[in-house]
Amino acid sequence: MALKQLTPASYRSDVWNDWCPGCGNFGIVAAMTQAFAELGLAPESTVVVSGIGCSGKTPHFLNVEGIHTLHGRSLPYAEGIRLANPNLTVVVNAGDGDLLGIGVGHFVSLGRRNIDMTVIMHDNTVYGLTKGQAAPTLGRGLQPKALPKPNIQDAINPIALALASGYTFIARGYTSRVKHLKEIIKQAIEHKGSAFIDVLQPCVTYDNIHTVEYYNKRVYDLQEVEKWDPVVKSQEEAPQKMAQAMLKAYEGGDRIPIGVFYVNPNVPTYEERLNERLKTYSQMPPAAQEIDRAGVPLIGNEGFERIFSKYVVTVG
Amino acid sequence: MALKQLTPASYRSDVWNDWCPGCGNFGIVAAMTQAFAELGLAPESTVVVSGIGCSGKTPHFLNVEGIHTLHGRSLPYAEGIRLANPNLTVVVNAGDGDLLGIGVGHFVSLGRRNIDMTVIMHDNTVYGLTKGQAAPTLGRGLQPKALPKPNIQDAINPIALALASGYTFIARGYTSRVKHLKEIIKQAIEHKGSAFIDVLQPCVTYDNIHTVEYYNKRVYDLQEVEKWDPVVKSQEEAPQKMAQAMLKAYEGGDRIPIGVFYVNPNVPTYEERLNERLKTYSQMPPAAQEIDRAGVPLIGNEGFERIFSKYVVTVG
Amino acid sequence: MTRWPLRSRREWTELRELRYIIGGPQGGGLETTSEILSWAFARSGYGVISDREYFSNIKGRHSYIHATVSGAEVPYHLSYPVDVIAAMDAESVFSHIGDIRDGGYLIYNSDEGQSRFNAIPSMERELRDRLAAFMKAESLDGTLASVVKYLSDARRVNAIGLSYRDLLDQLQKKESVEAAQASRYISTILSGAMAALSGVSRESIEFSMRRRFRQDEIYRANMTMFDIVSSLVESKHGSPLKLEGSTLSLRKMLVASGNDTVAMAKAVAGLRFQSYYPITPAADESFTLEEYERLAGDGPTMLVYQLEDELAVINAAIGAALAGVRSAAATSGPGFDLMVEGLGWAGMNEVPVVVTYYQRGGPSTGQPTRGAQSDLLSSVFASHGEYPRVVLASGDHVEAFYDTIDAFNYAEQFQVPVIHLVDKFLANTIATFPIPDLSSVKINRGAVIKEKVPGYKRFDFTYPVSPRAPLGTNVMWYTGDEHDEYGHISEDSENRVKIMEKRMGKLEVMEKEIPEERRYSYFGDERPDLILVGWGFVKGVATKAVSELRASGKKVGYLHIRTFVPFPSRTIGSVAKDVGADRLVAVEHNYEAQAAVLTAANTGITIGKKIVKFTGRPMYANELEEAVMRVMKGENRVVLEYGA
Amino acid sequence: MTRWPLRSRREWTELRELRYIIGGPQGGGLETTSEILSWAFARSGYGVISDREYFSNIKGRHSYIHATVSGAEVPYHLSYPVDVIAAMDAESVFSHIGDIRDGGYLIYNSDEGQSRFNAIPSMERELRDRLAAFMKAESLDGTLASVVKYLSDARRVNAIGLSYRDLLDQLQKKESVEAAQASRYISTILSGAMAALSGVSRESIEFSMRRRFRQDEIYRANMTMFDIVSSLVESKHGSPLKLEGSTLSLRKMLVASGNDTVAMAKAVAGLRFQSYYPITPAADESFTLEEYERLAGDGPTMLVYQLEDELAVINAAIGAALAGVRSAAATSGPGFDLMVEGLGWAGMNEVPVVVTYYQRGGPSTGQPTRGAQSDLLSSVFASHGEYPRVVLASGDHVEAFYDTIDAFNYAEQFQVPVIHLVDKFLANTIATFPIPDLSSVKINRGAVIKEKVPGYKRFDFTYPVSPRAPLGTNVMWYTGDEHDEYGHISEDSENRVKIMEKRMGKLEVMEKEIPEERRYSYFGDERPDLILVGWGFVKGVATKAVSELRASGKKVGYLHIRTFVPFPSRTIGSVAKDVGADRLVAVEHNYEAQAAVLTAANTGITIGKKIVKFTGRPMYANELEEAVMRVMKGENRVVLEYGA
Ligand SMILES: Cc1ncc(C[n+]2csc(CCOP(=O)(O)OP(=O)(O)O)c2C)c(N)n1
Ligand SMILES: Cc1ncc(C[n+]2csc(CCOP(=O)(O)OP(=O)(O)O)c2C)c(N)n1
Ligand code: SF4
Ligand code: SF4
Ligand SMILES: [Mg+2]
Ligand SMILES: [Mg+2]
Repeated sequence: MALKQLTPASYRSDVWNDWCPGCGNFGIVAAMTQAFAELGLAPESTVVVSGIGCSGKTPHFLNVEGIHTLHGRSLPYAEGIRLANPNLTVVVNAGDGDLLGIGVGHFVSLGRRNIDMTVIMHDNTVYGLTKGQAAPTLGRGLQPKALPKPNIQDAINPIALALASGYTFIARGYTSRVKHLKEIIKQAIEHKGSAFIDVLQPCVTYDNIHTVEYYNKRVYDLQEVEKWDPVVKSQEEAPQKMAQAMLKAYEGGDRIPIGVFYVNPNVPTYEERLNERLKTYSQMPPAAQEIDRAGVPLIGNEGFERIFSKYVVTVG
Repeated sequence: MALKQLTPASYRSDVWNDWCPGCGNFGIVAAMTQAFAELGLAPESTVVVSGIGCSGKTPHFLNVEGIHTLHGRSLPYAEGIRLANPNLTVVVNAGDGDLLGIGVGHFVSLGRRNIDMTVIMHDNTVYGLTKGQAAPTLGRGLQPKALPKPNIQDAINPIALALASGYTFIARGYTSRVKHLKEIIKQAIEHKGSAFIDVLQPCVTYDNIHTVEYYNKRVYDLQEVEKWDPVVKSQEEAPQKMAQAMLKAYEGGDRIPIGVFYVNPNVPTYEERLNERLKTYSQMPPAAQEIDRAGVPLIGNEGFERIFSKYVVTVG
Repeated sequence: MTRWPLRSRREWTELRELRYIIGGPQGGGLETTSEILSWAFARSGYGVISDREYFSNIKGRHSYIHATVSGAEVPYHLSYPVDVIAAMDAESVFSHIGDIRDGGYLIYNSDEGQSRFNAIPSMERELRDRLAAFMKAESLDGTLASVVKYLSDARRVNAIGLSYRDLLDQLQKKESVEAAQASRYISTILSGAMAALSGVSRESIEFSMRRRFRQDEIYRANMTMFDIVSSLVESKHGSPLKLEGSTLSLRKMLVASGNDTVAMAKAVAGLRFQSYYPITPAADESFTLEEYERLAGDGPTMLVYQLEDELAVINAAIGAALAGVRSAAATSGPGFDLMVEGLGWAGMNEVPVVVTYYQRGGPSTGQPTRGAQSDLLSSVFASHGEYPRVVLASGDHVEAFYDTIDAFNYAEQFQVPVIHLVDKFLANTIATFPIPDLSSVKINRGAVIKEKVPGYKRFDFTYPVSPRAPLGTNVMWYTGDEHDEYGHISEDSENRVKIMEKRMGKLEVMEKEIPEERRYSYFGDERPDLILVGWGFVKGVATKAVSELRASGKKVGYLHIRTFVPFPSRTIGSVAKDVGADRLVAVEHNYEAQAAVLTAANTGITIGKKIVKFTGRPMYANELEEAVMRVMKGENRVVLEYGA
Repeated sequence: MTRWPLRSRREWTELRELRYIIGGPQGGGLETTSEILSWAFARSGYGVISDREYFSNIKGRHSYIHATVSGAEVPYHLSYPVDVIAAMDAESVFSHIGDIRDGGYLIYNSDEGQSRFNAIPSMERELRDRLAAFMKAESLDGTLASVVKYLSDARRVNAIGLSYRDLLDQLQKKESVEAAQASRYISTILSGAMAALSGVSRESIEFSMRRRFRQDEIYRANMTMFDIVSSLVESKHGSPLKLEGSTLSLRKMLVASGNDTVAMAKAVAGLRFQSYYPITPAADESFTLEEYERLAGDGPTMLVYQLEDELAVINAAIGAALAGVRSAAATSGPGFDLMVEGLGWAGMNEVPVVVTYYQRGGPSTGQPTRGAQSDLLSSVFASHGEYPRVVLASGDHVEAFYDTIDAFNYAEQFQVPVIHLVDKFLANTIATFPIPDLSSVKINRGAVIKEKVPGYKRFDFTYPVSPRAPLGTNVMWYTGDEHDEYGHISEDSENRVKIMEKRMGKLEVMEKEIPEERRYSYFGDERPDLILVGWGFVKGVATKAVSELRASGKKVGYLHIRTFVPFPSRTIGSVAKDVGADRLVAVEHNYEAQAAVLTAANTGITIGKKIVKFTGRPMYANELEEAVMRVMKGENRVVLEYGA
């Protein structure tokens, strides 16, 4: 149901946004509301699911269904919602700690399913809401403001991990390039399958290393690279395209690629797999099914004995 | 402390091994005891940590320190043990469900630390001890015996995931090639850093697809591939070697490589990082420290005021 | 626990009830024997209950089925000693020497006469030690033959030695059975011998075999094996254990495990989403649901979703519930522990989600394949902070069926998470029971809004239960943070008090809307001297013990607790007043008597007398009766231990 | 909650105690003000307690410090109304209109006179609505100026309007402070004004500033700002709030938050491994430990380990404990929920591990930066199955210090997990207290074996506590499955009974070895008419309320519970007998009165009267006193709500 009259502002709630002034998160909300408007998503059938963190507050600032869940658990909530009602557009906003620290088990596991949803990671290299500790995206040896000692753990590479996990749309955006990010979000939402967007999001309060200046100097758009083609044409080509994306993901020096790293449209979504198994899933997903007629269960005495005949013995 | 007189049999406990006759797990125990004997590990300073599953019972069959933990949690236990006492040799035996299903968050996170320990994964594509459900290593569409329907999720590629997670020694073994496996285990134990071994382990009871015959036909040793060189010479070379290993990991057709995929000796271990920070960590790790003198705390009134002077106010 | 020396306590004076054990190695086919017999008895109009005991092991460890068959009542208790032991292997005989009644029947493999107890690797050290002591005390040489002789001589047991090898040879001569497959027919040797002794009709066995073996040849081969054995045994021994004709007069019955019973009830209740992660003994329920996922052809379906861990399981189930579907998770202790945080979110956000909790022996991994009722306190108080929940506990298959449906109704009526406690005993026990009458079953979805409502407030403060709109109908917010009526975060004190009072106010709503009679049931004397207070699987054995004790003139009763939140405080209060709190006896499958702890917490009534069992094996009617007598004589705590 | 209209209840009749509020936006520097003042008061020999209230927000929401300063006692209570409010911004004035006493002092920014309450975006809707009603009722125009006028007129408040802009300009003229940095000095405007009013000596302020600002220029600039403001305020207003000279006669004190106090105690206790995952309000403890990781140069160290989640945290801590080191985890509700499974493993395997549990408002994410005591039941009953544990709860910084050390001692003495309950109130409250005398502190490591023992049995059945060998000394096994003496899996019934009795037998050992006096403390009348029963942070306010009520002739007492497992059953039993159970009043920071639930569960004594607060703000002495009076007049449940 595309309601064309919707503008980005229609997707903003009236809750005061209490992120720090200048926080990169504002760019994410801007890009999301623009993308939603351009796609004409109906607010009641768009669900934004988040974990806990500064990023976790995102749904409250949006005028769509908002589910602010537990730290690290946004994905299972989103999966339950989406599978119960595949007519909903599901977008997840998660922190980097949320998604790649406490929630990384779910992150890897979603890749195996390719459920049709979009995962936007607020990559600020710190645990914002708990005051600036090292997130799993922070490089070893770095010491942003709030750390008593330099970071002792290596950073995870979100793009490489998403590749190994099986995501079929993998991209990176940057909060100071709202339009670019908006386009990526649109593509991700329109992609059929699990889409992951790593969003470089400066935390102005705690991350004095990865500042806007820092990124502005280093960021470049992959789509401007000659012959860059992230799309897997057939499944056999997948490992090659993954390796290519992997090399980009680990690109050294002072260059940080943004844009689309990898797209594989050849893997069936979980919804398609379910439909193959249940036959009626697409037309009659769980949320569309009745379970009673005026308080009487759909399954009556007769149906029960028929369905569960295996358990019935007739004394004879 | 190498006790040279130790034989593989010295590492076997007197507990009856209740794995199914013919189970691939026996090959893992054989390879481990041989490796331990050849390395001359002292039983009291060798710790085998496991999760829950058929694989989880491994420690009980061995005559070394055995820690049979919780489903999915073997790694954090092992980390706590190893960091508290780095004089212990720590080996983890985990199921594929254990390590890449419920425990995959810890699996990814260990890669960021490079703690010096060896992780042996019993890759049998099923949840053995709960009777044959799909493990995260089972391919989509496959239907081993106990599954009511073909598997609906994609398999995770353990080698690719280990690469993306940051393991610095990554290999694959096969339970019907005990000697080969033993050699890999030895290398892994001797490697300084987090070593991961994916062991193809046929489950004779539940996995009627990945049988010994199946693997025997497909398995080949990477080290026999011409010019195969998994070792990263310098950190800059790492992405390239990772990409090479990744392509091998996803090798299609009917070829399954075993052997060493990737070795990176250039990343400092967590223990080294700790030592840099704490200065005395190597000589005086936590387990070697006293905390009292005959029941009196090491820190007395005077020491307390000195150390915590920041909190002391002298009324004046 | 099987202590030595053992004396059996029961003579075969009446034929109202048959008790048997079938023993063999895990994975060796004893479930087939049990299934054939259970269905044949049921087919003949008898009630059956059969408990399965097994190790956390896939193949080789000793496993057994312990059953009661009756035509006088639908049995829901097990008891010792048993009338017959049918042993697949020597270990089964060694393991159950003490369990057979004087003059009972033993079916064993005469080929194994020279097997020694101390040469059986799968036997646990502790049992081996006890057997060694026993052999020494009775001057036996440790062979199966010596034990059989002992049983025959000292215990008048009728030992029926059959050469399983010969019998399988005979079968191979008659039917084209491959040598490698022959051992599969040992299970039918046992059913043949058992059927002969207990005089089950061949028609019933045919019915049962047909049901089990869909393939013609296999069916035929099994019937051949059956006939060989049953005629052999019958010709020698007759049918000494033939039961009186059944007086149950049930035309149709369900024969099902607890797992399957709950699965069937979930289908009736309208479950549309079940998430799970494999765990014993919960997982079988999810597999059954998966088997029936396409409930009725192209009609409704149930989505069964296997996830990576139980953290994901509970949170996905909550997600599905937010989308408006009846949603549940099934798990056991270790899995439940991982659900604790999610449960709190559901409580905070008033989400109707059901957790079916299959208790097993704890703590930690504990005794993963053994039964217990030791997770009551941890589920009633699971998750930090305070939020309302409903906690139900089922005592038998029939209760489990209706409780499952109630669980969903309560979840939606009160918009709270519901924990439905069952246990491994129930899960793995196959029982016969009347087919539930669904015409009396109601679906109550509580206050639901499906249309678009301007300015919709998900957590409207007007009443503790606010009308719930599924996602997709109205814009709304949910958060684990404390929130306002819209679901937006609020840290305001006044709002906090209001919403806490709204949420916790549900406890009062439940108090009003779940009638006291729903919370307990009572069996026994109207003016009892002693009341057993129990819950869950204790029900069957306690009602049996009570009726036996009453038959012998004691004035006793059994008070069965069916809901822990809300608690039957009024009933227990008045019972304690009428009978005296010091005449209450907690009967539970845990160490502390956890329901007694909750009784004190809810009512201030201290139940000082306790009969507990925590070995992982069910309570047996005989030991419970004896324990009650001991309590009557003044003991305050009796720990039951019987069972291999 | 600040209800309208408000009347203040206290006149400045005595100078024994000073109460103030410092308010400002989160991240705006009010902690600096508070620190400067606290240390200066302490330096002058006064006791201080200061609570910090803040949103789950990084920058911009209203935050405040609420403090009591006293020279007559080491204060451990907060109360309303306050004598002074020092406001950084208009929102702080709007938020605390009702909190100031008649005739009190208000320091505010006169530049903001025209700010309107309803134009402040960071203010929560609920407060805005209440303010709107208030403005209407009092016919105010909604500006700060109108509110100041109201306070001056109707409440005789001395409003000290300072132009912060002018003052900062003055500073910039005197010191080389960049314009962009100037706003950092607002905190010193407030300390200057506060110091002037309360007559703190300049020497004390210098001491305090020196400590805070290590850089010379910054120190100097702050002193300059301080002098400008203090002389201005003093010249106009004098020092009307100067406290009587302190009679505390403490030569040295600690000034520390609860987090830091626990960290210091852990260092003394010999902690060598702490794992954590960041969570409010627990994480600060771990950061402090990290800061002190190299305790004393090249001597002992503490390894502080940040992991990926709390599942990893608890299990890594257990691993370290197995290696023989004193090991702990620190967390709050959501994190604790994730530790539940690991805790059960520790219980099963008799692992001495300590969990420091910082309670905050629940359920779920709840009120992450607010205080509560609502995790008692969920921690006492955490994890499925049954295993012994110790649960301690601390009432103030001194208790927290010693309890932390006891926690490690008990863990090793009984070989059980120990849960040490503290809460956000304690964690974030800065208090002054005497330096602990460590000469009386003992380290008890329980039964430890360090040499090689042939045939070592980790779980020797001889006594509930078996000698424990660290990994690296002897071959041994651990498993979450039920096990034998060696730590190998055993499913045998007899073994099960033995080891359950061994493990659970520790409850009796603890019962014997932790003396009853250790489990509670009592304050108040020897023959009271009414006893408040509380725990944790309630201690300070309850003892204060009790002494005030006694001063006014009431016979009341406060029974403080310090250990929940083992429970002070004997004491509560005899108190209930002596005084009457109906004269006990539960005073708790939760909805249900959870300690009362545990009292009933442990003793059968029902505490029917309750004073509870669950807004996330601490109880205030004034409201508690009033509530006690209401209970004396017959009310059974009083819900406290005061506090912005
Ligand atoms: C189980 C659990 N552990 C810890 C926390 C505390 N916590 C709240 S937010 C947060 C980190 C947030 O960091 P990130 O996910 O990177 O999000 P950001 O704030 O940076 O957007 C943590 C650890 C929690 N809420 N739940
Ligand atoms: C939290 C939790 N969930 C579920 C289980 C049940 N469980 C026991 S073993 C097992 C799976 C074992 O599979 P895998 O890890 O592959 O090991 P395998 O048996 O195949 O060696 C599961 C799910 C458990 N013990 N704990
Ligand atoms: S702390 Fe960082 S991430 Fe959080 S709102 Fe502030 S700037 Fe943004
Ligand atoms: S079930 Fe499979 S993995 Fe487990 S012991 Fe048997 S063969 Fe091995
Ligand atoms: Mg972050
Ligand atoms: Mg497996």
